[in-house]
Amino acid sequence: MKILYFAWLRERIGKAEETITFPPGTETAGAAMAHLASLGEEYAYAFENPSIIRIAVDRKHVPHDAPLGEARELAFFPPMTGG
Amino acid sequence: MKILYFAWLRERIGKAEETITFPPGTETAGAAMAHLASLGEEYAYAFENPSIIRIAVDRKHVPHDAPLGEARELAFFPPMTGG
Amino acid sequence: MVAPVVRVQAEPFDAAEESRLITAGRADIGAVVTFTGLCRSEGGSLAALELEHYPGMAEDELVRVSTEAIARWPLQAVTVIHRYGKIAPGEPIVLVVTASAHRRAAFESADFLMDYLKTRAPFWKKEHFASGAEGGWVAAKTEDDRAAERW
Amino acid sequence: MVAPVVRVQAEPFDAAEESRLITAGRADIGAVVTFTGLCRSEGGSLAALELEHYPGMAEDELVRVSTEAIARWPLQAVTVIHRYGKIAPGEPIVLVVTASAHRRAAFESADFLMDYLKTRAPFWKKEHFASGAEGGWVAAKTEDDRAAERW
Repeated sequence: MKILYFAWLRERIGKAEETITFPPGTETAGAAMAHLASLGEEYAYAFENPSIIRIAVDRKHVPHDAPLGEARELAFFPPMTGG
Repeated sequence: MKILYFAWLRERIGKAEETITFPPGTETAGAAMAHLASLGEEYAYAFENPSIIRIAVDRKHVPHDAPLGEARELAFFPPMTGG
Repeated sequence: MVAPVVRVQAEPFDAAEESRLITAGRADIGAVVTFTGLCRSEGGSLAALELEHYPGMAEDELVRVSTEAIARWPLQAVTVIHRYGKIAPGEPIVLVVTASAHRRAAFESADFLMDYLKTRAPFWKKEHFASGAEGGWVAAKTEDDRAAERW
Repeated sequence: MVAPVVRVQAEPFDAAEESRLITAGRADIGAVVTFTGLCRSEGGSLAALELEHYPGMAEDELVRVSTEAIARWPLQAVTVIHRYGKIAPGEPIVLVVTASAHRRAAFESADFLMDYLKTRAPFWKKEHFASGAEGGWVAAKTEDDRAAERW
């Protein structure tokens, strides 16, 4: 699955995007985030406070317990500060 | 005293301004309006519904019971519809 | 203390230019809100609006409401322009521009200024109909009074 | 049904021109509200803001909030433009323009759009300081969330 990171998540992980195959049983956006957090120190740092991370599935905001379903693009980012 | 009329008050009275000497004892803006209403048919028509008339003394909104004091300019007009 | 820019004029105004004058050469403004009120044709039935005003008092009242807005919100600039005379459908009648470091102050003060000037500034609208039939004076709306009472 | 005009771009925008495009050639609009959000220098300490965005989703979200505004208020036009990339103090970041027959709808919907896009459109601001010291990501404000909850 295509994974995107923005703002300080991107900086902490050190990349803007990558392709990840999640282990079987990874059914929600939050579970996908937990898996990513286990991939190394930089990921653990990026996701150290999971409750504040916003997630988008196929470019739509979703809650952490949203099913991944047939998602093609999964994005993680901090609370937005546009406008 | 200089008297000004605006909008349909001006049209009903048939003039935009005039100078009036009020009878002794005319102490409030409302009393001045009552005197004007007695000056003829066109005045009676203009002031037929006194409660809706707005009054300004020296270019400031005042209530009907405001004292005339040393006023130099007294204006009568309908509720405003600018903006 | 910010001094409001207030003009009562027959000529059209340039909302963009007024806004530019406010922001030009400074970097402390975070939010600019402009409100432009325009003459509507009412489905083609209206030929023009004629705006009568009380010269002198009109300017005074616009300065008073602007000064009140400056006292109530942390504003960096306020411009209020109101036209008088004949105004054709599609033409602008009134402009309010407010600038502040923060968006809430800019929004609220522009909204307040429009509500207040509608019920306090001495202007009166008369309609001229496209049919040639004699037009009448626009009646004040109680909803405008209620809007002004919000503040 | 009104179609919103939404653009996400690096280039500056011309608020006046966007407003002119909305009103040109029509006489049914009574009120136009524009909101311009600008980059503040914070007393000279800020060299620039860098705006990162999520291409594709940023446009989608701006269309979604605009469409929601059109569903909630009787609007005749909505334009939303949001810039990304480096933006110097004094430069505009975001523009919202709403047009309606009536002023309340124009004011409220512009206010709503700004509140909503601040908490939903995927943009992030990073500060670059004039001192050369490394800047940080701007933290989201809880007051922005509260503002969005008003609607």
